[in-house]
Amino acid sequence: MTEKPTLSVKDLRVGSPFTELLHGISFDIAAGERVGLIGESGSGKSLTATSVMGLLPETLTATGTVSLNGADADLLTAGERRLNQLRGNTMAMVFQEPMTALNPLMRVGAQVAEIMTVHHPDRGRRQARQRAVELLAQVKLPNPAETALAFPHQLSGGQRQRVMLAMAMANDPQLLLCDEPTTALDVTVQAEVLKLIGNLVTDRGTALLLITHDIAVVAEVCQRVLVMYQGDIVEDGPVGRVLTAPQHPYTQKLIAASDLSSVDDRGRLHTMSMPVISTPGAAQSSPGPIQADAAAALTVPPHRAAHQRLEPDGPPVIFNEATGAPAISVRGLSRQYRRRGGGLFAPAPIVHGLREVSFDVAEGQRFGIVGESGSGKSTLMRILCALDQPSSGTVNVLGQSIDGASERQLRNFRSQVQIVFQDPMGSLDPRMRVRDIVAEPLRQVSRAEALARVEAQLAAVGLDADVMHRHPHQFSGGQRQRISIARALITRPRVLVADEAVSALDVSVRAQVLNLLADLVDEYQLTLVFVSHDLGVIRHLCDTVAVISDGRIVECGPTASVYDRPLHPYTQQLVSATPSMHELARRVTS
Amino acid sequence: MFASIATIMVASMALVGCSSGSTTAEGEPDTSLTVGLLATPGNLDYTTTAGAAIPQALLYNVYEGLVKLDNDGTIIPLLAESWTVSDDGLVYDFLLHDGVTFSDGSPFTAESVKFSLERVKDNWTANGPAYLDPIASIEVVSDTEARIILSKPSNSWLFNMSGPVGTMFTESALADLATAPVGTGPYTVSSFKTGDSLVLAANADYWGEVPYMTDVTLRYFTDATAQTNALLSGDINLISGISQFQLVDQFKSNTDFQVLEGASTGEVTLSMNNASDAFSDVRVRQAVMYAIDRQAVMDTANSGYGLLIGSMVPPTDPWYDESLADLYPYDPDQATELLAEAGVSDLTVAFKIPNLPYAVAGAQVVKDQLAKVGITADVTVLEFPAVWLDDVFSSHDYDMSLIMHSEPRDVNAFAAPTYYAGYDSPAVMAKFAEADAADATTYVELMKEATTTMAEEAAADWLYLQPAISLADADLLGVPKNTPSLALDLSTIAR
Amino acid sequence: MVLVVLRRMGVFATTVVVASIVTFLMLSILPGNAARIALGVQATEADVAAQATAMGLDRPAVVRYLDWFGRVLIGDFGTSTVSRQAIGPEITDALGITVILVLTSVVLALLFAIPFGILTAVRQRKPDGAILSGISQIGVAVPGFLAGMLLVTVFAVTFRWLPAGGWVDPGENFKEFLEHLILPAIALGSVQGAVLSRYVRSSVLEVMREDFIRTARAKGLGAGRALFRHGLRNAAVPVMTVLGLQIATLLVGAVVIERVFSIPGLGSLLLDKVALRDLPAVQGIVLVLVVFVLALNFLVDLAFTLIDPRLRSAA
Amino acid sequence: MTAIKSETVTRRPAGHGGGATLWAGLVLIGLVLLAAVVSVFWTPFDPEGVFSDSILLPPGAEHLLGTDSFGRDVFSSILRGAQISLLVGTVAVGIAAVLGVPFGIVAGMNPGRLDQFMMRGNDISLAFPALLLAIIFGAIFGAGTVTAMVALGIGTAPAFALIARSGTMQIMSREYLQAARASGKSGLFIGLRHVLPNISGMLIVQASVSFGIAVLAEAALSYLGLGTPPPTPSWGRMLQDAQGYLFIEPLLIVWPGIAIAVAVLGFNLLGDGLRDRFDPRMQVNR
Repeated sequence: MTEKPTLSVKDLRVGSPFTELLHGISFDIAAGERVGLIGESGSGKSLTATSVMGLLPETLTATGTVSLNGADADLLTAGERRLNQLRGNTMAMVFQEPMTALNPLMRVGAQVAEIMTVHHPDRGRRQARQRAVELLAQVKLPNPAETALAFPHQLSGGQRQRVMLAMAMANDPQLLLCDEPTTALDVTVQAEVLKLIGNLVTDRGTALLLITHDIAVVAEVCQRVLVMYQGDIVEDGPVGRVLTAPQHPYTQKLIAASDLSSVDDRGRLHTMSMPVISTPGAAQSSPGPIQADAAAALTVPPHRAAHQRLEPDGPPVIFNEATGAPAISVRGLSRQYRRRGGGLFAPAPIVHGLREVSFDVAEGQRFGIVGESGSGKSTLMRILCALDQPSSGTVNVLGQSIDGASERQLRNFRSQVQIVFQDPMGSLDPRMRVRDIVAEPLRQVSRAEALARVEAQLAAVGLDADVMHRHPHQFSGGQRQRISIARALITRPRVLVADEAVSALDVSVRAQVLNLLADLVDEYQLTLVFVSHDLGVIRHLCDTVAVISDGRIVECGPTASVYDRPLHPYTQQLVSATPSMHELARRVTS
Repeated sequence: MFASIATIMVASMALVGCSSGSTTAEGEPDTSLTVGLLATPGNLDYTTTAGAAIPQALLYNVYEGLVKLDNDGTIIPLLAESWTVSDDGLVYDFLLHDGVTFSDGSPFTAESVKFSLERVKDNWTANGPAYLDPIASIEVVSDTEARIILSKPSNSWLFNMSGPVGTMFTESALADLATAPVGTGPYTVSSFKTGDSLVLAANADYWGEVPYMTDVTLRYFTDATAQTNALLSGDINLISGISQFQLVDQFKSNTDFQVLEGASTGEVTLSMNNASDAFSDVRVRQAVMYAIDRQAVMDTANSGYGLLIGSMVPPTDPWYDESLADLYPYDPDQATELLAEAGVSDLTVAFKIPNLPYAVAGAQVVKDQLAKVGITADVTVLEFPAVWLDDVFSSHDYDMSLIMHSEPRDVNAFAAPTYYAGYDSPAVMAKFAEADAADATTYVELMKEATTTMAEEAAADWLYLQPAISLADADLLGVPKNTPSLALDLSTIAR
Repeated sequence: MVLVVLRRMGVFATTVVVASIVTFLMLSILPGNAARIALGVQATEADVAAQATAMGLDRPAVVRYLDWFGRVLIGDFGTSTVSRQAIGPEITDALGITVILVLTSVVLALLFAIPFGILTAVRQRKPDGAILSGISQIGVAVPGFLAGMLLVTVFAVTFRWLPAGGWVDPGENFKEFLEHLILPAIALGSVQGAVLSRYVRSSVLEVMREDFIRTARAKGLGAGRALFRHGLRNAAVPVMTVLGLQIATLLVGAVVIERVFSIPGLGSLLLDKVALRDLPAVQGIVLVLVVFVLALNFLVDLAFTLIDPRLRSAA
Repeated sequence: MTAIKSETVTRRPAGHGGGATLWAGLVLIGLVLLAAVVSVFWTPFDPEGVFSDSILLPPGAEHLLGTDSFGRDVFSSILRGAQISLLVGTVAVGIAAVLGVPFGIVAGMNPGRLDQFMMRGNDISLAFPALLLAIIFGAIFGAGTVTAMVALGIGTAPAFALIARSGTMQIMSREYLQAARASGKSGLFIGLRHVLPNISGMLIVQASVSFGIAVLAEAALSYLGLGTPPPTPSWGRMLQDAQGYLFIEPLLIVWPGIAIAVAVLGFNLLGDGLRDRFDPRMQVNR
């Protein structure tokens, strides 16, 4: 036997007075080993980390043993004083939410310095402050001396996460726990931060436990992976092996569902047939009542986009220009916001949401818009749905000009264009019953007819009629998204706009909803505008994609073409940051 | 009179000698006094500002007139050493004290008398300038002799001269009456904070006997309980005229304090609007008289303190008739009968009362008793003085009210047809006029007749006379018991 | 930053003007004749009418407003119809008293509420925390004047340790000033303290759930240290809002305690002047109260900007 | 799956504390409500009459809590006084909600100039606290229950407006409102159908707390002579009346004091309990 493992967890059970949430998990992490802990929401992966840190909420209790370096006594029973000595010194943790994990009222340099003065009061403040700046430099923050004086809100999400890392690594801990460290970050930033984490722990020989729902993240950083499912670890193995030859059925399904490039013989994504969602009563979804023809699903629409990019300082380009009467036609669209504040007499500063955007979407096209947060993609979506007005330019949807149109003029438009939103929690009014939510877009329809149509529509998205009288909180995320889709389709719209419609869903559910969406777009011959940050999802669902950055469309063309031969540097960066499963497997095993 | 004060002084000096509690560390007698009062003066100018608060503080203390009322209600000389009246009652010759100066140093002479009294007619707007209407002319005979000639004989004007209108002013200090009063009195105003306190200091150059108390603070309270708490905790030494009598009993059993019960001029009056539909019939008013158990009202609302009077005359007036208190005994049956006789049933009256504790308490008892004879009193509590004055006093828009009339000898005013009571009896008015011009004996006779008639005709229900109860530290001497005038005479108080 | 302040001041000035108009309009419909009150019950109707003219009561409302507010802007609140004195000094004196009283009580309240609130938050799930929390709940439920009356009864009347009421200016006699201040400040402060401690408690509870507290704990700070170093300043923000509102309501709200203790504060002055229908004084007092509150909100806003760097650059 | 499990945890109120607080509040309010309802039909004695022969009796078999200076049975007055307290609270909170909530929702739904303008207006109303309004209104319309209720209502309205506005602003970013707008629903519909129901939780909490404050304020106004005029019994005035008898019959001040404390405590506890129940941040959510 060689040295003791850095972290040893044995038969860890965590429970509330009402239920048990972790059912006795055991694992070791060797010194310098990088281990990923993967699972879907609620699988218990975060509880594992907080148990190790001794930061469980008071309402939960843990049993079993957790020991560091094999030497120490059980951390679960250790006193607060002993834990305080270990936390931030021997073991450190980085949390998911960079926006809230830092004290908003304290300069970041001071927050980094604090972890050193707490554990090494003898070294002095000045030294801690200097070391903080060094650490900020090590996590590759620009102008570390200046950044040290910044407040958290002045930094971007990625920068804040770097600060968190600097803090965690300050005392060269033997164990670093990262709980979804990159989930809230943009794809390109995510890649950089992951690389940074990898480098930091490798350089220092720190053991890493990285918790995530995203296999790609694990593949990027870890050597070994633990798969968690419903409070149990179901698989434990080297990343390459698990990725290519998963043993446990759950892992197999998870990886299959994660792979958006792999489809079954009907062109549909692999879904998880395990009872992942054991909901009361509601139908399990696929196969839904719609039997989409696989061939039809893959039919390339008549219009085929040209692959174009925006040249630096070049003239504005009209992307995806369509002949005849396109479903959507946007010309010279700009949207500026007046930010609050400014001087007494000086005009308020202007923020450019969109600049000179021009493109068409042909009837029946599946048009993807991809971009990172702040790129302007949400503004564009809002304008397309007439929820916001352009500052200049024209927007024509289904022959209706919507710039400057009154709500009365938009009445017909409203039933023709519908939206599916991102947040399955927020997109349904928690105070309304499902039948009222779904019926909401209907106008001048008798109650009886409305109910009949709601029932039919719910059936079409794979939900039983008895869900009509329930409230949204009684449903899981995937089911809620089905309800959202039912609401959007009840008026038989011609254009469906989906705003990050699957981004908040677990991998397994994501595949089901994407399949459903694809089926319905075909069934109803919809023109689809799909807005997302996730290139993989768009690649699966859309035939054409526009890449948007800093308020401009920088590149647009057939999805495969853009993905395989990105023209714009930004697109290239984006594509390389979102590797496919095959690519990942290749990287890991090589 | 002076003798009596002097006696008190001597007695008090003797007492001071053996009372350790009231001397300062050096053994000097403690000559500072803090008095707790309820009504706060808005300013210090009673020539243009109404209300009893200013005369209470200043009259006899800072300001003086030719005559004053002693604590028994007798007119005694003040700045006038003596006076003579002509046989026809028209010419008054006053002999003034010599060497009197105002507190600003200017001399007080017969010129001052002429100046002050002539000024009343044109410059006074409050406190009854009409009281001096009988004066025809004022002559300065010499520095110390002033002659006042009346246009008709008047029994009331000399009495009124003892009130605010008789005050002597100096021409040199009229600029700031509202804050810096200058008089000939034993005290001067050293500071005044509206709503809080008025501090008086002994006037070192006072022409008469210098008062025992050299520093007097009048502290104003808005709440009777706060006032008694202040006395109990030793913040103040004296409460003159407590207004809530349930607070009195705790002092009776406490040997640290003395309770002085005296007579006031405050008739608590259940006024009925004689001119209103409800009460124009004398039988209805009389029914009310029978319906009200005045003793019960006094017991409940006033903790039993007070005196049943039955007319608007306090015992300190010479024409007081104690038999009037029994004129209308409590007799609900009689009341019901009278109402039936008057053909009144289901009478509902607008009972508008001021938001003063005694009125609010009394009204509840009255309402309850009226209900027993079938009269419904619709109680509305009006803000006093603002709204009550407007609604009830000026506009006469009421049927019934409950208010204390505290001015001395105010019965004539009450009988005026234009007054808010709406009592219209030419006979009574004539009798008052006749009385004023008559000789002293007839005066009392006629006054008695007129006031009795008013009581018989139930011009109002004079429920009871508010007692003048003073609460004081046990070692205080010479605290004025009665309040025959508006003034709180501090000059007699000693330890 | 300077521009932010300037802009806010502009808004502040506008609200003050609007508030002055509201004040004027509201009080212009006061019933009761100031002239009649000044002259008393014996004055004739003609006298009263002449007095009304002399007091300027018969001019059109717009003229009276402009005349009044124009003078107020140059610091002239007019002359009281009752005391015949300039109103300004009367208001300043009373305001000074009330401000001293209110601030002392707020300091006392904070001295009690901060430790108590934190304690009840930290011990939330322990029995002693629940008991302490219950005590503050009962404290909130006791009317302030009842507390005042009981304090007087015990400490002034029964033990004669302290005066039952009244006021002494600090410049006059500081010891007596303090003696007169203690009981009313405690009466006013105890209820406020109970109220504030509830806010401190919920604010601390909320902050303790924040992610950055978890971060601090993960750094190795003990629960107490994490709360003190990171939580309290964050928890202070909502408490300060409440505090600002409380001081605002207390300026008038202190009137009850002022009545119990016979303190000539601004609320008492207002009640007296309203009773006497001293319109210029009432207008002045209400305006001062309102502007004081607006100014207080303005300052609280500025204070937030100082505490919270996010507001500094966002504005 | 675990999503469901975590939901069961989420929807359970925080610990036993929240539930106990809520129940304690409901029990206390229930007592007050019971007193108010019972006193409509029956009280041991007439609480408005005057009984000269039974003045200031100590507590005993006949008069459970003794009698006051008018000979009125204190127990009867306490029972009847519950009516006034509940009336004042209900009407004041009602007025505040009716004025403040629509105001706050409209402001919250129209961010930008209109919101700014309305909020400055709200600042000005905040500068007129309820007590100041009560003094002024008392002078204008005469003191009384109605004046007190209206002044308290108007004085409390800005608080409701602030709560409604901040709630609305939170709701406004929710996607279901976007969905409703995308369906062409009018502002009125969205305000009534989506916003109001979703902010009702925090409004109820605010209402409960304001109710307690109104009961206290009624007592304070009665002390200043701006409250309910006699003979209608009100706890505040009973307290005020009892003040003069503190040394004669100290118990007189105790009963209404307890009654007020019970009512205020009840509403505060209810508010706390409801906050625990409604405010998602106060819930175990991990």
